[in-house]
Amino acid sequence: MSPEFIQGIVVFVLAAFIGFEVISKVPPTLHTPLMSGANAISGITIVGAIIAAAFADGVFAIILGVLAMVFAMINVAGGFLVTDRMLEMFKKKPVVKK
Amino acid sequence: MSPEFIQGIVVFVLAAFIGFEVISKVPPTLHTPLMSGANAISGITIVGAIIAAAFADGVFAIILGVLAMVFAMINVAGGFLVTDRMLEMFKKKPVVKK
Amino acid sequence: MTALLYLLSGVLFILGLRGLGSPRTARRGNQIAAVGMLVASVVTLVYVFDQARQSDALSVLWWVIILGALIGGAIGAVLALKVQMTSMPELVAAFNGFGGGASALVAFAAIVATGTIVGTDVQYATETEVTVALSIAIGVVTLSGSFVAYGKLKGIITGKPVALPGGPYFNLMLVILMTAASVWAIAFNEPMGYWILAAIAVVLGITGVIPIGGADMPVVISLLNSLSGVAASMAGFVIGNQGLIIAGALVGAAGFILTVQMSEAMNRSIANVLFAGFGTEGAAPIDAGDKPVNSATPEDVAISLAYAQKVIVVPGYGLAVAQAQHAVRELATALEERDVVVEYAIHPVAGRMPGHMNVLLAEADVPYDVLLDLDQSNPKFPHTDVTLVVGANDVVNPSARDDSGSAIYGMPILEVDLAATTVVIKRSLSPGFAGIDNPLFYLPSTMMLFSDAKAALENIHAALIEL
Amino acid sequence: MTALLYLLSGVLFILGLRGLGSPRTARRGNQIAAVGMLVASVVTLVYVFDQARQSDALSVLWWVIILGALIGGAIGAVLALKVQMTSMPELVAAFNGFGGGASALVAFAAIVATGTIVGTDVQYATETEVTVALSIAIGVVTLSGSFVAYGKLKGIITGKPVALPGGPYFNLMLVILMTAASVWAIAFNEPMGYWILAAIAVVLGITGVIPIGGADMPVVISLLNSLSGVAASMAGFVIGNQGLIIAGALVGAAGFILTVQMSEAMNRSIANVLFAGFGTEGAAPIDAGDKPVNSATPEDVAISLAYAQKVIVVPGYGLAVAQAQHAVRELATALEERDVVVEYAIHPVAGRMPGHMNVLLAEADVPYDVLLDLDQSNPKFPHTDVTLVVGANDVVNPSARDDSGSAIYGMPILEVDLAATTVVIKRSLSPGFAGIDNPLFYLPSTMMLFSDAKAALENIHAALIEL
Ligand SMILES: NC(=O)c1ccc[n+]([C@@H]2O[C@H](COP(=O)([O-])OP(=O)(O)OC[C@H]3O[C@@H](n4cnc5c(N)ncnc54)[C@H](OP(=O)(O)O)[C@@H]3O)[C@@H](O)[C@H]2O)c1
Ligand SMILES: NC(=O)c1ccc[n+]([C@@H]2O[C@H](COP(=O)([O-])OP(=O)(O)OC[C@H]3O[C@@H](n4cnc5c(N)ncnc54)[C@H](OP(=O)(O)O)[C@@H]3O)[C@@H](O)[C@H]2O)c1
Repeated sequence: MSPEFIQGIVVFVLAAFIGFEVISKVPPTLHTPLMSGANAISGITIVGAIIAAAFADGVFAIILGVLAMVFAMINVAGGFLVTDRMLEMFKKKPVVKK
Repeated sequence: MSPEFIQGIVVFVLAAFIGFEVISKVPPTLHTPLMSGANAISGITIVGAIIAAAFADGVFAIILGVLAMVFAMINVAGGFLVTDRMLEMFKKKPVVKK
Repeated sequence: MTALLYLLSGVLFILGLRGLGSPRTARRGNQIAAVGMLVASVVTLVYVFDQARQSDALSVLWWVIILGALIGGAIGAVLALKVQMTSMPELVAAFNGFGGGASALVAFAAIVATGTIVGTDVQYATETEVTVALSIAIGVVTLSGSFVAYGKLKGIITGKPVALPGGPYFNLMLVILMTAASVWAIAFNEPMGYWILAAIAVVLGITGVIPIGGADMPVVISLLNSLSGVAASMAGFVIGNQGLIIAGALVGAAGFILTVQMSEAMNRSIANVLFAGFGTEGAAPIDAGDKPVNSATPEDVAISLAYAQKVIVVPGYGLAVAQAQHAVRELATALEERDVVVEYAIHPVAGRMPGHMNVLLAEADVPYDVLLDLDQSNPKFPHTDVTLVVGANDVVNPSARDDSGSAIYGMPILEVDLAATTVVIKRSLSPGFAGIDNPLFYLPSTMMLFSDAKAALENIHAALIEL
Repeated sequence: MTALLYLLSGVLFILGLRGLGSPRTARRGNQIAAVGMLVASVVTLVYVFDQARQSDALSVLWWVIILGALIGGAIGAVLALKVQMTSMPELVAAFNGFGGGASALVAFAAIVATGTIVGTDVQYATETEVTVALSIAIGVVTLSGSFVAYGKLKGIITGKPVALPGGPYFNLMLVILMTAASVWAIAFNEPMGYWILAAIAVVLGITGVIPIGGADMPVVISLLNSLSGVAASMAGFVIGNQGLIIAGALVGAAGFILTVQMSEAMNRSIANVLFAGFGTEGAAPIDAGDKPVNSATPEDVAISLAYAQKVIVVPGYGLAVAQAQHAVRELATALEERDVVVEYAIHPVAGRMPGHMNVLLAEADVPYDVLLDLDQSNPKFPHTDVTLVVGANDVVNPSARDDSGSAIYGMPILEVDLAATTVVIKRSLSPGFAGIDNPLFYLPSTMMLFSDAKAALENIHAALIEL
């Protein structure tokens, strides 16, 4: 295995541990927004999509590149926006009456 | 900066995050053993000591190497043993009387 | 430098996820994560620009990037801003499917490239080819699985668990076939193998999700979300990008833990969710025998509410599907004007996904401080005049507490049977998600109002004004 | 491969640390971490062997490794197995100092090497030289700071805060000088600079710790422990070893968070601990004016204990220093034989370091289930006949609850003043660590027994047998 690949495994394991630890005890109230937020982060594959699109050679590669960009961007833009919309509603509202 | 050095920074930051997250909420009862256990792990510098001792060239380097080995080994052996001794006492004892 | 900036984006994702874990910081956490994504994208664009500048052979197809980003961004934004809060589960499923699909496409783009994609040669090392196969397999399963989940939630595909021939063994066989296709592709350097792999993965996504009941879809989506993180991470190995590896692994692990917690909140294990085919939505009405039921009219309910001092509303799945969150809020306001104290008791799994009810009531402007969780509300029921159960069933079923033979025995419930009077709004005596009868409906202190939740609430409101 | 095995050791450290965080798994956690250390050491030995085999120029000085390991291992093991549990704080301080020192020595060995240490050349890159300076500076500060902490805890150095000329600015100046020495060493390639750096670091370790009161030493040690982790990590950068970097960073961060939590348990901030010179151990007795005190004899105390139904023992710092943990256990056993119910209320910061009292009582075989924490014990005091306070003071001071002007106002206390009778064993009316008077001593329901804790408990025990 190349050193870069091994290095990849090292950061993979460390990052996975962080993921485990960070989401240790979340109140169920927040499960819906958390799921939606985590989903938006998994759109990180946009990084791969940009590279694939940028250096596509040949028609078929270009199609793959465009599709990858479209898919990843739906996930990223949609994911963060909808999570924000949801959480905006959670904002403490002034109790108007009573 | 060399790629290895940058890679070192990456794993440093990730590992530090894990350290932060893992010790998020520990009951004060365990602060003493935890401190002692963490101290034992900081004896990881034994890895450096072994390498320094193994490839020492010249009398002065050998002195440094031996000292590094002695110091690190005190920390490692003493640290894990004393933590274990402490925690052994915590073991649930059969309630003899009453 | 690039590596350190990707690390920065990873750190922002970590801080963002951590922020999402607590109500006060959740919104900010999501914004921090979005900044992390911006950082990662800009770093990549600069990197791409730089690569092209350094080599004459490479030129950047900016238009491909921009075109894709515009189309995808527009679709994503429109969906996100238009969606009704009750349709949240299916939207998350869809977004997630696209993310998994993108990772698979990245891996395909890498093997299709005839020249120098990302500076590496077409001839990959074996370990890298393994990650190509993994990103394709996991990414495509995520894509097709998510869309089956979408269909089930949307009602396009039946919500009922569909039994497969051979049960779980069928899917096991698909996994074995996928392994064989990968070995073929890698060992014999045969790109065709990857396409076969992808085709079987489409099937596995479908047959993996279709046996699972519709109400379990949130757990499935969470698991698929975890998988899409892993797929992104694998794509990172393929193109040698640590930004992808870190963020993907982070989401993969976080999503997995979240899945475990969701299952626990429903008193189930993940294995039980995935393989047990639980859930019988739309089951036939339980034969109630000749057990008497107090059937009530909206007017009856309006009177008992109007003369109560303390009312607790218990919203459930039925309120969510009937989109009655605004109607319930309006009824509560009318009651408050008559000096009735109204609070809401929210069960963690009430609604269409965990935490969903809080989102719905927040949308209807119900103030945060009248929402009670399980531990806060149970001590209050004995001192409550009227409990108004709207489209909830399992979460208020006393069998979970009293009957050790019940399928839901041990699940924490809202003990609405301890209130002086309980009003239950639902359309029939049909069981809820767990498919079991509910003794609550036959109690002398219970009034049943058989109607759609939204219509019922509006009728009660109208009757209240008449009083 | 080596890298993956170091990763494995890192994972074992993570699992070990996580295990140490919960009582049930603590011992196993420590053992897992020890296995991690074994893995890391064996991997390093194999790596060293391999390096030497590949290059004819290198030969391994196995005897240096073995000699050092034997001496160090023997010293560490003897200290660990011989130490009294009451001396735990100073032992941890000493071990920690050696760890920091080892990291500094590794960095020195790297610059002293004339040839090829770890395969790199003597001419390091600038960034590596920065980490050389950092390991030396942090490692040496840890070494000398830890030994000052050791001396303070052992009583060799005064436990009182010692004011420095210029206060914190003195230390700030030292840090500036150290930076200058490092720049000289790095920019002008002048190894002498590192030795000067080390010399100033020795001073900083001393002047950094000496202004801090003896009772704050546990927090200081925890902080130094965090620093020794960072020093190890920096040494990892110097010799290009990720095993060191990962484990060092892990301990560095974990130690820091633990330090924060310890300060919080004492109702203080880290900055307050490091710079406020809190603590007046051995201060002059408070002028009690003519406030009356009920002075009691061991016989008086024995009688009230013997005829009580329920007794709660509140052990404090004085019990730890008097090594009276066994005496208190024996008295409790004698009481239990007379059918008196005896429990122990443990304040989180009672003793010489947080959690220390639990270790001491465990050593004396007090069963785990009669140890009550703060939240468990406070509701019990009003139903307690006699509370026996042994060498505790601040943690039972009602001013923390009642007097908003008090220095310890807001600190959680054990509310022993609510018991029917309170017996306080201490040598005088001297204040405790916080240096403030304690209204508890002047309550009509309080009996003061002025004596050394161990002697007092033994005398009460003797009187009890006479009864
Ligand atoms: N929230 C989650 O994430 C989640 C995920 C998976 C599973 N679950 C499970 O789902 C259940 C949730 O409990 P729950 O009490 O909220 O729901 P439930 O037990 O599924 O019962 C919902 C009730 O709402 C009624 N209903 C449906 N549509 C309605 C409408 N338009 N108007 C009025 N009533 C309507 C149904 O009765 P009628 O047909 O008679 O109207 C049904 O009995 C639990 O068993 C939980 O474990 C929840
Ligand atoms: N545990 C920790 O980690 C830690 C760390 C830093 C600071 N602190 C601080 O230390 C304090 C701990 O509270 P505490 O109530 O346990 O202790 P304390 O307030 O320091 O009081 C201990 C008392 O024990 C008495 N004493 C000393 N030696 C004795 C002996 N040989 N026999 C009998 N009595 C003896 C002393 O009175 P006489 O001199 O009259 O005998 C003293 O008043 C808190 O303020 C806490 O914040 C704790």
